[in-house]
Amino acid sequence: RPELARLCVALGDDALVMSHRLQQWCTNAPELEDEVALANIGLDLLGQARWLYTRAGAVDGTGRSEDDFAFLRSESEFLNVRLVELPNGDFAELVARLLVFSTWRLAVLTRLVSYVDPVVAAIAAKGVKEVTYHRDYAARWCVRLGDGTAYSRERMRAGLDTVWPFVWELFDRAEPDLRVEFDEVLGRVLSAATLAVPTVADRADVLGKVGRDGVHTEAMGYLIADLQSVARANPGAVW
Amino acid sequence: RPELARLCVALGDDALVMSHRLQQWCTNAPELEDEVALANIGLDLLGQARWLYTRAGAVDGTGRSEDDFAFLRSESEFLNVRLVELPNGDFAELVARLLVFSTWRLAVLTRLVSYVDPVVAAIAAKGVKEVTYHRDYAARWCVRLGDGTAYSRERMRAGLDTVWPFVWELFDRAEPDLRVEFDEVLGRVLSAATLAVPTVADRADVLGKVGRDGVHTEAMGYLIADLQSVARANPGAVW
Amino acid sequence: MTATVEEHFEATVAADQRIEPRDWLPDAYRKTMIRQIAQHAHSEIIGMQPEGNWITRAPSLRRKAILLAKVQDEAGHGLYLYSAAETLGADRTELTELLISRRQKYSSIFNYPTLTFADVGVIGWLVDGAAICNQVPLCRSSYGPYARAMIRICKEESFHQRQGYELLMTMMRGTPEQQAMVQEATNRFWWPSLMMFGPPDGDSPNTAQSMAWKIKRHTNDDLRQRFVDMSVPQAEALGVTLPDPLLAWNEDRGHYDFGPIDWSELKRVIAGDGPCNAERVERRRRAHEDGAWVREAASVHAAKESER
Amino acid sequence: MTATVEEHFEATVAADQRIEPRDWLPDAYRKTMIRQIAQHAHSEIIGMQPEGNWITRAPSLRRKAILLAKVQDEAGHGLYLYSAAETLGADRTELTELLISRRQKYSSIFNYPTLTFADVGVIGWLVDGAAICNQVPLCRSSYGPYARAMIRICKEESFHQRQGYELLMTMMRGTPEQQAMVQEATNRFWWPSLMMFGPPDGDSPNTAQSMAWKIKRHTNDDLRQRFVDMSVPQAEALGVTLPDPLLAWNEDRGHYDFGPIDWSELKRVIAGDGPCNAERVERRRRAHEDGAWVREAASVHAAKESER
Repeated sequence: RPELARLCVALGDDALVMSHRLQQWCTNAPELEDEVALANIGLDLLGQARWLYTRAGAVDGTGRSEDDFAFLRSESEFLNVRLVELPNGDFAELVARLLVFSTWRLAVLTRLVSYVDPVVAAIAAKGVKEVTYHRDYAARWCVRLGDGTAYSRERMRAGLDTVWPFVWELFDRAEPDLRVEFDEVLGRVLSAATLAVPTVADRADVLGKVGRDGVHTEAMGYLIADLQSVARANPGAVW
Repeated sequence: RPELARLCVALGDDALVMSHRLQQWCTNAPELEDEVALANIGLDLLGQARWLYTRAGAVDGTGRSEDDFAFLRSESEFLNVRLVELPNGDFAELVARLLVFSTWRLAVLTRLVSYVDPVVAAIAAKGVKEVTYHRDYAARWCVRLGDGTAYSRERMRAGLDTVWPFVWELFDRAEPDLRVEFDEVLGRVLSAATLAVPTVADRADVLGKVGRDGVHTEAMGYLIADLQSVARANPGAVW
Repeated sequence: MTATVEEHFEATVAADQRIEPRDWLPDAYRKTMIRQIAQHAHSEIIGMQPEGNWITRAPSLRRKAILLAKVQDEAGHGLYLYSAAETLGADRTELTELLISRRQKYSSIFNYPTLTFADVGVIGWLVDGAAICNQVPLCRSSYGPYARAMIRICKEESFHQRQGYELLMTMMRGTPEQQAMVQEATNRFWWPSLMMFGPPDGDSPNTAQSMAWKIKRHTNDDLRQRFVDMSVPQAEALGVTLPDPLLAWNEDRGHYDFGPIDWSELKRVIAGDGPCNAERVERRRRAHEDGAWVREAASVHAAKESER
Repeated sequence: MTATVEEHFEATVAADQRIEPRDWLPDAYRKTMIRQIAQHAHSEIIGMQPEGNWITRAPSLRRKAILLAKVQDEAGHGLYLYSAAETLGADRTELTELLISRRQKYSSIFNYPTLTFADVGVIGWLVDGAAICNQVPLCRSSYGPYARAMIRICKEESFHQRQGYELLMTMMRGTPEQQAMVQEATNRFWWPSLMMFGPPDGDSPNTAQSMAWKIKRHTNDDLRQRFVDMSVPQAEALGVTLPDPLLAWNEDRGHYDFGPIDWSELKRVIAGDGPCNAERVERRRRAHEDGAWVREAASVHAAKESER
């Protein structure tokens, strides 16, 4: 049970924090079609976070609500990977992050469709459909930017270099086949985008601890402050 | 008494919020000498805010501490002028804002040195010395940038245009001689900087309400969230 | 021939039927229609900003999802509307240029700041409410693509309005601070909402032609009265006071009387010096300019693909 | 002649007196000294970032003022130290270039993130504490300007260390959440603080020459032991557990034994891939580059003034 709860919280936190970064893109996208698509992805992930938190609160015995998880935990209780909390860069960085994130998440959720807990399995099944679309969206943009103009190619390359140091963390303590699947998909997309797989160094953990242990980057504190500001300033309020 | 408390809160809020924007410059200044100077100005203003809040809490009958004022009020209870809360721009914008702010504040504090409340009078007397230095720092930079390179001149002009729409608010409901003094000082500095007085339009109030009425810009909510995040997340903690 | 197509146009409009893109239409009608649709589209897009300001800070995940979905809908509305304008020969990029160079307007209501989470609710209740009053008649616009877009938009706006009102209901049942927040937001948005119907009829030069063309079906003052009559009981149910001491039921008129509107306020905001005009247009400009290389890359890539 | 100045240098150092800028000194000494002072200066400047991260969020105005003043002191230390390096013929701008191009190092401890407000206290207690252990002997450095800068810096650092420890004491008397925050921050900073003394003596090739020149007066391991001996009772007084199960008093040695240090961690962080290396250098680079036009304007203006 504690492991199940932890799984739900970790996957919920990934979704909530990635959704937060997508929310910050709102009104800043390059085209209206992308406004709609990014909001859509943000909404899907927000929905996944809500289901996962609710499940976590039910199985961990605390009875915490989705809002308790989102608004009343401290930074060190958030278990998301550092990739999702990085400050937003340009559109290419967003595409790179979303491509990496959704390729990884799709592989994770696909395996959870047959998970022992039926609620998590159902959440995963719904998530697989959604994240398949997210990955396709990111992959299409990666190819357009990589195989677009010289400038967009350079931006796409730089975007990948920005997020790549945090990729290893996604596969830390995971079954090796997950990484194999990820590398295979990324390889195909990058090849279509006429781009090489990045060779930048991994970003270190903090004495062996990473996002999944509640140890984050300095960007996370500001994200949490923003996320929780209204909720924290109004204790006891119902919205 | 309520008027005295209101005066202390308003001047305290101006100082705290301007200090906050200066704190955000920390580690980003163009030279180490400016790191030291900007931190110094931020510290002076923070000190003024602390004295003023303490006085406000003593005279308004609530017994609130300086921290109650800073960390436990909502945005609409902050009475600072909008000028101080604007998002940070480049160094020229900072210089423009600091020049306008400290010229105005110096004129205000100079008059308060003979104020009926002896505590406020003493705070003002100390503040006059400090803000005289702040104004000189800003004026020197304004002249260097205005009468520097073509690029710096253009940045300085743009910086003044950014803050100028909020200048009228500083003199709203004030004695006319305050504005006369301000215009005279600014006129001399801008003339030495070989710059014209900006001609951009005033930024409107919100149906007659401005910063002094607790009606702010959208930037203020984010500033308050940042300022109060740790304090709000740890109710009952003593630091 | 020209006589025939003109007659067809006049007859179609007179019969309350719809002009379609394939039909001939007078240049003045085309221009007026493009301007109307474009300004409506711009309003949807700029209108994303004041509400978008609260998405990351929404204090419950449910409200966050509702708000994000609403702002997404506004982007969608902007898309349909720009498409409708394109059926009249306009170009979306050119219309965007007109917006960011301030040569075309958008609804002035979006030049007010959103200062608390209650503003999200009040915008749903009052601003969407006023927009619906303005827009329901447009579902019968003589221009077909616009009328059809409006049907869909009005349906979604009604949904948003109910959600906004429901948020306020919840907040009014909450803490005293929440109640005060709702009252304060209502105070800030009431008068600007009344101004959303435009200048008083005596001061509205284009109304007669627009009504003849069935682009517009009610006068500004009529719609404003309808909105006031609708809002007063809603405010009562909510428990908030509308900030107008002259607001009172007039038995003779069968309508609520209300106090004089400060038209100088509206003029100043329309002129461009309102509390947020500069930020709103600047944000839209920055997004457009920051996105230029992305759009260019997409078109270069598409050209490469079609060559392959 | 050369023999004489060399003899003077050797004799001055041997007599524990100070070399001054006017004195002749060997090139290798000059180079080593410039590098040492520059790296120390860089550390002060980069060290502003992890603590500066909490200024705007400090949860009391008193702590905010203390923290802002501390970070300001660090900028001041950077200034003295760059000035001391300039007495040896170095140029501040060139040294900054060496920093932002990653050709010169700074203390690796600043490549760890600050994650809660307790980190501010723990940096004061452990990081400043370790820095003081390292720096007190440098007040007797053979190079006069550096020695004098260190006297002033050590005085201020001791003040900072007391303030950091006092913050932790206050937090340990606070809520359980505050206590947990202090423990967690201690867990993150303990081992990196031990690494601040550099590699073990057997692995520290420059130590012998530096000790002969009286640039360095104690070995890394000696200083590290001194720090551990000092910190254990402080941790006890505070009520926090140091994250080392092997930490134990050794009666025979008259010192605390401690567990093995993970030198691969230090190597990785020094190599540049630590948790924050990229952000720290990037921030410093951006400030430097963003400030270029300001510095240029100042020098152009000064030239104009001197012509008048």
